[in-house]
Amino acid sequence: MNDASVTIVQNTEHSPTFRELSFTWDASLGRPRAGQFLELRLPGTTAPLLRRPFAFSAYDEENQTASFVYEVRGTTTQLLSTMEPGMPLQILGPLGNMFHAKTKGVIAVGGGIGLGPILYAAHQLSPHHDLTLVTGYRSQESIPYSLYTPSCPPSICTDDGSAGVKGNVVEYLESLPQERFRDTTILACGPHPMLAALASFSNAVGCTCLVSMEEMMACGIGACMGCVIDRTDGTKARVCKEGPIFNSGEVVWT
Amino acid sequence: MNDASVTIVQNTEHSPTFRELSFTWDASLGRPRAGQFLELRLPGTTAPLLRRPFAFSAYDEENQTASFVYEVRGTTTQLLSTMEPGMPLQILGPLGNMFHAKTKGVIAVGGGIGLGPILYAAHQLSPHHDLTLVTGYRSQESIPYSLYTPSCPPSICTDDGSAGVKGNVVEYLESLPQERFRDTTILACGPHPMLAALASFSNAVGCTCLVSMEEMMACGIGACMGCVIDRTDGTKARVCKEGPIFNSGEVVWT
Amino acid sequence: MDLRVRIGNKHLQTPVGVASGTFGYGEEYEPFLDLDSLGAIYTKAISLLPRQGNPTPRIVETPSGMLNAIGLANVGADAFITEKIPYLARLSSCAVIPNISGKTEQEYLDLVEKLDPYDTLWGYEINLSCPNVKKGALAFGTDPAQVESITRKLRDLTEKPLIIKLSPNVTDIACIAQAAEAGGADAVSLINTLVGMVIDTRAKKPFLANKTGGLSGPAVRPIGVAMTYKTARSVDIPVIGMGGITCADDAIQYLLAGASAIQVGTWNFIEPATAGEIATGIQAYMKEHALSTIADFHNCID
Amino acid sequence: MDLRVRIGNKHLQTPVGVASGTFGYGEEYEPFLDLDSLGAIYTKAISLLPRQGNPTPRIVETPSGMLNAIGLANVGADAFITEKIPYLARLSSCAVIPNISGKTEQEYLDLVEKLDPYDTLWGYEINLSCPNVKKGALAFGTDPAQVESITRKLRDLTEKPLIIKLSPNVTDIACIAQAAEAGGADAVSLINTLVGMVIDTRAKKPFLANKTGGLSGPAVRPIGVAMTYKTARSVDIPVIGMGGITCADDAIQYLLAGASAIQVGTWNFIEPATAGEIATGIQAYMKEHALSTIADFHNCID
Ligand SMILES: Cc1cc2nc3c(=O)[nH]c(=O)nc-3n(C[C@H](O)[C@H](O)[C@H](O)COP(=O)(O)OP(=O)(O)OC[C@H]3O[C@@H](n4cnc5c(N)ncnc54)[C@H](O)[C@@H]3O)c2cc1C
Ligand SMILES: Cc1cc2nc3c(=O)[nH]c(=O)nc-3n(C[C@H](O)[C@H](O)[C@H](O)COP(=O)(O)OP(=O)(O)OC[C@H]3O[C@@H](n4cnc5c(N)ncnc54)[C@H](O)[C@@H]3O)c2cc1C
Ligand SMILES: Cc1cc2nc3c(=O)[nH]c(=O)nc-3n(C[C@H](O)[C@H](O)[C@H](O)COP(=O)(O)O)c2cc1C
Ligand SMILES: Cc1cc2nc3c(=O)[nH]c(=O)nc-3n(C[C@H](O)[C@H](O)[C@H](O)COP(=O)(O)O)c2cc1C
Ligand code: FES
Ligand code: FES
Repeated sequence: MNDASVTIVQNTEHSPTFRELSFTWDASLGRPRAGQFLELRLPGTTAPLLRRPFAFSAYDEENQTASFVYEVRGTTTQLLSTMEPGMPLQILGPLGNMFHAKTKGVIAVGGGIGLGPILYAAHQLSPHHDLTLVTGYRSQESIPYSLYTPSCPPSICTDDGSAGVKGNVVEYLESLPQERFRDTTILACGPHPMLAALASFSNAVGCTCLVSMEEMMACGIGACMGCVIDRTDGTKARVCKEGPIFNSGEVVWT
Repeated sequence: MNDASVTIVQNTEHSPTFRELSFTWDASLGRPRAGQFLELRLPGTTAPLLRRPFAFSAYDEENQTASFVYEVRGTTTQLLSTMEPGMPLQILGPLGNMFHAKTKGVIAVGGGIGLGPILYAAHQLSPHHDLTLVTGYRSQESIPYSLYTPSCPPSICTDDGSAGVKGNVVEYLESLPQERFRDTTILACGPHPMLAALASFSNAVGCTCLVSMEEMMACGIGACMGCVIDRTDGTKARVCKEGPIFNSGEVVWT
Repeated sequence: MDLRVRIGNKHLQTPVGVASGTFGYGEEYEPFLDLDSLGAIYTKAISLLPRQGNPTPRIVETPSGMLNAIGLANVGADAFITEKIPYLARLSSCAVIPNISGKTEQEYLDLVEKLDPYDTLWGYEINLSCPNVKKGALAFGTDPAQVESITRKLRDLTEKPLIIKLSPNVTDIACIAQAAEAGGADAVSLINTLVGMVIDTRAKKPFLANKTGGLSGPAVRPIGVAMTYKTARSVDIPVIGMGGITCADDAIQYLLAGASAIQVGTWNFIEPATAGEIATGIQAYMKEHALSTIADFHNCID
Repeated sequence: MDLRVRIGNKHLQTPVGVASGTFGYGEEYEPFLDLDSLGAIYTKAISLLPRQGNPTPRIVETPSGMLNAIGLANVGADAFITEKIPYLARLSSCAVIPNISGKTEQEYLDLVEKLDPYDTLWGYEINLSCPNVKKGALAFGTDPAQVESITRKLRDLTEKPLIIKLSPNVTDIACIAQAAEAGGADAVSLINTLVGMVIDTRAKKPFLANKTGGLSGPAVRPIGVAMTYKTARSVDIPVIGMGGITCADDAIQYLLAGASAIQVGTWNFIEPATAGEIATGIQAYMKEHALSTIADFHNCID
């Protein structure tokens, strides 16, 4: 875990919804793993005040760069989208735990801005696992085709059917044969309702499901107790420290 | 007076101290005059909150651009110095009154970040007046030579004598022959002590002295009563509205 | 859809006003918005005699906020009557509400008596809460008994809407609001500025000549919303909310918290056109959320 | 040059501490700074029994600030003793100061009695001012008589330094500080958070599950400095100032305002190394301005 000033290398629009930011990442800062995140801050202002968490979408060891995928939603991402290569960013990371799979099969499911860490996980696991990448979008125009790599071809779902399969990612999984979930782990990142649906789906088909949870964070390092979720054993867990990756069975879905 | 979004055209370092920002300035926004200022805001944040006043240093009617000269001092100017051409700025202006001279002779005196409006005044008045441009600096290295134009060659003073005449601008004026001040107006912008010294100097030599005053501003348009100075007649005047240019004789110098 | 707000025996055409001390007497903002589109202009504080106000620096920026110690600099009641009322009289649909500031109880009474004959003036906002005037209104504004008593005396002097403006520098603002209500106020407005200080460490002295100033701007918005929420649940008269409003969404936070009207203050300095745009934003929100009156905002949050 | 600060019968090695609730029990910050370089760690609030705290969302950002409604989530006194004290005992020069939080007067007394035998604990910060606990400490913190009474009872239980932490949500914080002094407190610390609220206009409900939260961060700094200034002029015991400190210059504002020590709170979340750097900045300032003790800061501004 490190607190570093890094430099923007690229700030690319891949679709009207998705942008990707690449920045210098010195090896000494620690190797970021799929599922881990960083806490980003724009220098020079106190508004936005809090750092914002973004999950790594890639790490290029050779060129010493790392990336995340983002969507412009509010104050930080709005300002971020105007920033140019060469400008500095404050980054704290890598933070949190990571995706992993002990099974032969892996189904990596990304919805919305959950795309980044899922791409990274798919990229890392595809050589060693029987991997299916499933990504869901509202409609065709938001799809960031240029973020995909030939080594991990995606199944694409759109709500309106304008590209790929019509329907959401859960409906897509339901359409797969039951055998596909044998000796398989589902890895998922996306909106809360999607994760909740995947939790009950995986429960039904009897496979492990790891979800990346999202909560408002102040510190990102486990100190403020701001980002907790309820666990089925009655305790609370910090998304930034015990997570962000949880077994879907240990999360209380509300 | 207008509230407009303009685009940065150039953001140039002229010396370690002085930078110049040029931006689009549509003629419909009103022709900025020497001595007038604008209120600048960086979009997307509330910290810095208040707009900051900057005096116009140039207006290029043909290319529809305007400029000011600035020094990195605090929050706004720090962020400004990292901004690139193409980025947007919020600008309110032109605001305030302007430099003028009814005399044949004009001595334009700039100290520190008072340079911008003085360059503009000198540039505008030199064709019609017998003009001397005097600018003061701490030492040689801060001098932004590339801001000067051949049509208005400056007399340069430095505190340490590393360039031009050793001493401050007031000492320089004191060294000039008394006749130079006959039928002459001094126009000045710079630190408060410099203006105060010029006020008593001009009083002594009996010529008019117009000074550009600086106060903290909230609104810049005369509404908040934040930027007042004391006048010798016992009233207060708003720097943003009745000023920023005042006859040095009407100002209470403290 | 009805944007009108009833206060006492009158209506404001929209809930959107501009806060005292941040809008002068209106003239300066004419280039930026149609003043007659506003619900109300709350004027700079008016005192019986003209006041020069505090020495400079009167203003300093703070994180997402500012301190001011203008010191109620104003033209005084006579000049207000001769110079400002004629200008403001040209407004047809926007309510002109003088902000009344005294050093003594008597001064408040004298001011209302003096201004009451002028029909152009829609009502009064009684500033019991300016933290910058020495020996000033601070005492009134923090003591419920005094607030009730002065409100009652003012009530006897005028039939026009009487709005008591409350200080946030108190343990329990709702209890002060109840005192104003008991005294016969038609509405309360809140919040005025919070006492703050910035020290210039290089000069080793307070940055403001007055030492302390009043904090306003986006920084205080969560405080204003919380106090509005608490106050609106404690009185039956309308609450006029303010503090850090920069856009329609901020204004809507106040309306949902229980405010019947709002005021834009510091943000007038940053984006002078804003106050003219907020009513449209509120209307769009009402349409989207199927609200038909301002009162409908008050049923959303318990 | 002497950076030490005397509080009661003990010294802090530097004026720079980290504020309760923003630094956990220290572990999380070890990668970023040398904990033993700090003057003091004020722990997350400790209650008699473990507390889960409030539901999420517990946090929301505001302009240059944040609201929190953690709800005093903490491990409880027993786990603090068995799990946290052994870790904190490894610190040699940094004072470990538990922040004591009760729901009733008795709970405060029980807590201090229970913790007093542990030599590792330097003293106590008594949190009379958390605005997020229902039926909680708010009542104590705003009533001078109760503050004096509980302070006196705590005073009888311990010889260690007793620091009373004050709420800013009061009309006159100096008068509460005087009550703490009268009750035998060795110092007062201020400010805790201000009550604030953010409303999610899309969902038409308060953003925090707890509805209101406590405002902290740079936004409140001018309020903290003003209250420190006022309080330091009203009591003879040391004042520990906080609220929005982000750097040495901010800390120096508090020292010049009259604080003898300071705490870094919210900014620990933004730049976790900051608290470790401020003492150096204070030293540089003292050198430049020829100050030789922290008390020298208090002679600069009247
Ligand atoms: C572990 C983790 C990993 C993440 N990874 C990514 C990633 O890879 N890419 C990505 O794009 N995002 C990611 N996020 C989310 C990301 O942190 C947010 O998208 C980001 O905070 C947006 O920040 P912002 O400042 O632009 O928007 P904000 O201004 O913080 O707004 C964000 C959202 O919250 C809502 N909101 C904010 N304030 C309020 C309010 N006062 N009332 C109501 N609603 C409000 C807004 O509507 C908006 O949709 C991740 C989050 C977590 C916890
Ligand atoms: C009419 C007018 C015209 C101007 N024209 C120009 C111009 O052409 N070029 C130019 O560079 N500037 C000009 N200025 C000044 C310019 O507005 C300031 O330099 C600018 O505000 C600096 O802004 P900033 O946000 O970078 O610094 P700020 O953060 O505002 O700091 C500015 C200065 O104030 C001091 N300061 C700020 N806050 C505090 C505090 N809390 N305590 C103690 N000191 C503090 C700082 O030390 C610093 O030196 C003009 C001012 C006026 C009134
Ligand atoms: C420069 C300035 C001057 C003010 N003058 C007055 C005043 O004369 N009377 C008054 O009641 N409030 C005055 N206020 C307070 C505002 O009317 C308002 O209550 C406060 O600023 C909070 O709103 P805001 O955060 O939107 O600015 C003043 C505020 C500012 C910033
Ligand atoms: C997330 C969070 C949790 C806090 N928890 C406590 C607490 O348990 N006890 C307490 O006395 N103060 C608590 N505080 C208040 C801080 O100690 C401090 O008084 C306040 O945040 C102001 O300082 P700042 O602006 O530097 O954060 C908490 C503050 C925050 C932000
Ligand atoms: S964000 Fe602070 S504990 Fe997780
Ligand atoms: S800055 Fe507001 S009156 Fe001049």
